[in-house]
Amino acid sequence: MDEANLTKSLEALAGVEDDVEAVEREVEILRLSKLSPIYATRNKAIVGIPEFWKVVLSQHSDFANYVRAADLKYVDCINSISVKWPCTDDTTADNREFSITIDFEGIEGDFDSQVVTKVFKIEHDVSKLRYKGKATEEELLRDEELGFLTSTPCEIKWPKSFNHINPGLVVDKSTVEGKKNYRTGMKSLFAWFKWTGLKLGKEFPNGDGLAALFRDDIFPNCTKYYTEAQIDLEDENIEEEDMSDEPLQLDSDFDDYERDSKRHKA
Amino acid sequence: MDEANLTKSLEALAGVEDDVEAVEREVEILRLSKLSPIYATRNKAIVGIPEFWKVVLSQHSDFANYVRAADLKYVDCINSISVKWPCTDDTTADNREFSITIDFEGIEGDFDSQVVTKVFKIEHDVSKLRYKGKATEEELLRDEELGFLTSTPCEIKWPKSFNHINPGLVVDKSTVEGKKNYRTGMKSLFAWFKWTGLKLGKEFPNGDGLAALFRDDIFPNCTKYYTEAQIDLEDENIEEEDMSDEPLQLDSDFDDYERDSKRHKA
Amino acid sequence: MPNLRELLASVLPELTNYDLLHLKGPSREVNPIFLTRRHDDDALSLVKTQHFFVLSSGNKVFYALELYVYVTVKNCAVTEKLIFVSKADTNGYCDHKLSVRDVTRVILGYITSINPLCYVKDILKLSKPQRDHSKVVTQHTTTRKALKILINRSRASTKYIPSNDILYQHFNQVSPNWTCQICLFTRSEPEYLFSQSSQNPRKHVLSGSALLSWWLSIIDSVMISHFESDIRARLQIPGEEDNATRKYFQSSKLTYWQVGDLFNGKSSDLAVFNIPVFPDDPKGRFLEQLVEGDRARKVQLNEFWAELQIQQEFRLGETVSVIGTEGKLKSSVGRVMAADEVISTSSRKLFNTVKSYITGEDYGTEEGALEAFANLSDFLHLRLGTKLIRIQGIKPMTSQPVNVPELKVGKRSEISRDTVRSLDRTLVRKRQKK
Repeated sequence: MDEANLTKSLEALAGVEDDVEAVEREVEILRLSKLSPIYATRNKAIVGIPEFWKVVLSQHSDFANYVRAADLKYVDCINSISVKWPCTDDTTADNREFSITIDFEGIEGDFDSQVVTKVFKIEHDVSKLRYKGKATEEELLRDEELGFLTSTPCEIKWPKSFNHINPGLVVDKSTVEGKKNYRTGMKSLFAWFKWTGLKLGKEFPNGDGLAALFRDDIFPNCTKYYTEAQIDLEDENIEEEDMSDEPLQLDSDFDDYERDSKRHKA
Repeated sequence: MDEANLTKSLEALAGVEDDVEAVEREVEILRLSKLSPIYATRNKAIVGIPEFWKVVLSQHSDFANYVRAADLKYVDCINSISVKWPCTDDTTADNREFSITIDFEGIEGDFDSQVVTKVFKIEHDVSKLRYKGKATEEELLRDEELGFLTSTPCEIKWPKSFNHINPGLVVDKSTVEGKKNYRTGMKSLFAWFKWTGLKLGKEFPNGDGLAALFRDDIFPNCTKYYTEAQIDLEDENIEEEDMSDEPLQLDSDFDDYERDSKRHKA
Repeated sequence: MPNLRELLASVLPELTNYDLLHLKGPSREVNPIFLTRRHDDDALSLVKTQHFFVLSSGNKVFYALELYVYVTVKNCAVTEKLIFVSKADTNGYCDHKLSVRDVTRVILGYITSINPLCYVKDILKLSKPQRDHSKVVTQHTTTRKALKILINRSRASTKYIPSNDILYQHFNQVSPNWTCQICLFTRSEPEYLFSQSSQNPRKHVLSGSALLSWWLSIIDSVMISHFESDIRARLQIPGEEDNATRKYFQSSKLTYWQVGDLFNGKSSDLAVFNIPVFPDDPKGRFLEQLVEGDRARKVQLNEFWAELQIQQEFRLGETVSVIGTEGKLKSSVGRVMAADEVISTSSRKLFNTVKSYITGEDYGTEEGALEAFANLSDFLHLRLGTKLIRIQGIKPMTSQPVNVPELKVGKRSEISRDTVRSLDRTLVRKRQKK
C-alpha cells in the first residue's frame, strides 16, 4: 500500500518535471520574442557609440580566457555582435538554438572586413560525433537525452599575420614546428568559427562555452559591461574578490555582528 | 555633431535598458503564475515520499553552510517547504517579493509542531535601517535605487533544547557566557525567522542569502536534489570541483586537445 | 603498541583535556601521481586515502593537519606507502602551552606506523563497472531518468544493491621489500586551514626558514623512531646553493640527509616523468604549465628546479622547500587503525562536509574556534552517531613561567591566492552571496 503510494507520488513528481519544463520553454520563447526587437533597437544605438564592442570585450573578465592574446588585435575590429534565436519566428524550434553574427572591420593589407554568422543547433544523435574524446558512455547517454550544442563550420578569412598558424594553411603537419603551429592556430578565435561540437578534443577548445558566453552574458549584458568600463576612478574597477583587504575590527559591543555581516554580505 | 550623436545613442541605450527590464518583469510574473499551480501539485506529491525534505536538505551542499549543525535535528522535522509570490495574484506587486512557509513536525517534550510563514518585501527607503553596519553611503544609495530585501520578524517556537542560546530567553547579556550564548543563538536557523534586513550586522547573518537560497534553488530544484541523493554509488555523489583527480597527460597524438579542453571546460 | 589516544596524551600537558577528530576518507584507486609513458605497468595500481586530524581544547578547535596516504600495489602486493603531508595549521586559540611540534610528530609517526594493508582492504575501483543505465542512478543520470528508475523500483518493490565485487577490489599481500616515503612542501603562510586566524594576535607564524627547520626536526625524529634500513632523506630548496641547503642538516640526528629530491631522476631526465603531482601541489602546477605550454618534452630535472623558483609561489623571498624521505620500517612497526580511533567516511562528500565545519569557519575571533567545535561535535552526534576522542594529557609540566602561550605554528603551503583556487575556498560556510 505504501509502495503503491510512493509509486504514485514519484509518477506525479515526474509529471511535474515535464510540466515545469514545458512552462520554462514557453516562457523563454516569449521572453526572447519580446527581447529580440529591443535588442535590434539596441544594436542601432550602439552604432553611434565609438568602440562600444572593443570596450565591452576588454571589460569582460572572462572573454579573454577563451582566446589568444594575439587575437585581441582583431577583437578590436569587431563593429557589432548580434545574437538571434530561430524560436522567435518558429515556436517549434528548440529555444536553445541560436546564431551569432559578428561584423569585423578590416585592417589594410592584413585582414579583410567581413560579416560572419555562426549557426548553433541542438543535436541528440551522438552517432554524429566524429571523435568522442574522453566522453564516457554515460556522458554520451546524457548528451543524447538532453541534446548537445553543435555548429556548422563557417567560413572566415583569417588575418594574413596568422598565416603561419592558420590550420588551413599549415602544410607540414609532421614536423614538430608544424604540429605546434597547427595546435596554436586551433586555439585562436578564428578557429572557433570552424568549431562543430562533433570532434571532442580535436577542435577549438570549449567552443560551446564561448558560444554560451556570447549568448548568455556578453550579448544580453553588453550595456552593463560598457558602463562598468566607464567607472571614473580606475582603481575602483576591480573584481569583487580583490576587495578583501579590509581592516580588522574587534567586536567591542554586545550583540555586534559586524564581523559576521562582513563575512556574509556580498 | 558627433557628441550629439553619442548623446542620442546613449539615451537610446538607456531606453533599451528600461524596456528590457519591463520585459523581464512581465515575463517573470507570467512564469511564476504558470509555475505556481504546478508547484502546488508537486507539494501534494511530495507528501507521499517519505523524508523528502530531509533528503533534499541533506543533499544540498550549501544549505548546511547557513545554519548550525545543531539545527539539523530540527531541519529533519521539516514536512514541507513552500514558496509563494504575491505577483501571481497581483501583477502590480514587485516580482521579487515572496513568502516562505515551512511546516515543522514536533518532537515530544522538546519542539512544538508548527507552520511558519515568513514574508519578504522589497524596501527602497534606507532610512528604515535601524543599524547600517558597515554599509557605505554608496551602497545605501544603490540599495535605495534597486531596493533591498526585508522581512517581518515572524513568531516561531524554539526547541526547548535551545533554551540556553535562545536570544529571547538569554537574560543575562552582560556576562561573557550570556553574550556568547546570545551570539550563538543568533546563528541558529530559528533566529533567521526573526531576521528583518533592517539591522545590518546585528541579526541572523546573511538572512537574505538564505531566503534567496530557498526561493531560487532549494524550492524550485528540490526534485533534482532528491534524485541526486539517490545516486547508487555513494562515492559518485560529489561536487564537480572535487573530481579533479585527473592525470597529467602528454599529448602524443597530433592535434590532440584533451588537456586544453579540460582546462577551459566549465 | 600505544594507541593514538595514548600517543597524544604522552605529549599533551598533564591534567589538561583535549578532543581529537581523526577523519579518514574512503580509499580510492587513482591515476598515477607520476606521469607514465603510456601502457607501462599495467599491473600497477595506486590507492589514495585522505586523513584529517583536528585537535580541540576548552571547546575550541586549535590545530588541524591534513595528509594523504598513497599505497602502490604491484602484481597484487603492496610495494610502497607514500605519506604526503598536505597542510598543517594552528589558530592560536589554545589556552594551554603545548608543543605543536610534538603533536605533529606523534600523528605523523602514527600514520607512518599504520600497516599499508589497512588501505587496500576496500578500494573503490577507478574504472566504474559496466552498469545497466536504465536501472542505475549515477552522477550523469538526469532528474527525469532518475525518477523513472525510482518509479520502476518502487513498482517492483526492489532496491538496487550493487555487488561489492564490481565496485571494490581488495589486496592482502605486502611485498617483503616494501618501502615507506614521506613527502611535503614547506612554505610559511599566515593561514591555511583556519581562515582569518592570522588576525588573532596570539597566533605566531614562523618564517620560511624556521618552518623548514621545524619540519626537518619532525621528519628526522619520525625517521629515527620508525625506520630501519635503506634510508634516504632529501631536501631541495629551489634557488638555493647546495652549501646553504646543507646548513639545515646540522641539527639533524639522521646522517642520511642530502641535497636533492627523492625521485631518482638524473638531472638530465625529463622532469615530467620524474616529479609527482600531489593535491594542491605547487610543483605539480608548474608541471601542468609545462605540459600546457608544450614544453614537457624538453624540460630536464635540473632545469625544472631552476625554473621552479621563478614561479610565483616560490619567489616571494621566503624559503620554501621540498622534503622527501624514504626507507624500510622497523619490523616491529605495523599497526591497524582501531575502530575507536578513526571516523571513516564512506564518501568524499561526507568527508568534505565534516571537514568544512572546520575549514569553512571564520577564525578572526575566538568565536570561530568555539563555533567550529560546536558544529563538529553536533554533526558527529546527529548525523554519524559518533563523537570526538577525549584525551587527557599526561606529560609532566616543567616549571615554566605562565605566559601568553606562544604556539609554534606549522603553516603550510597556501597556494597563491590569485592563481589557484584554494581547496578550502570551495568549502566556506555561510558563504557570501553570489
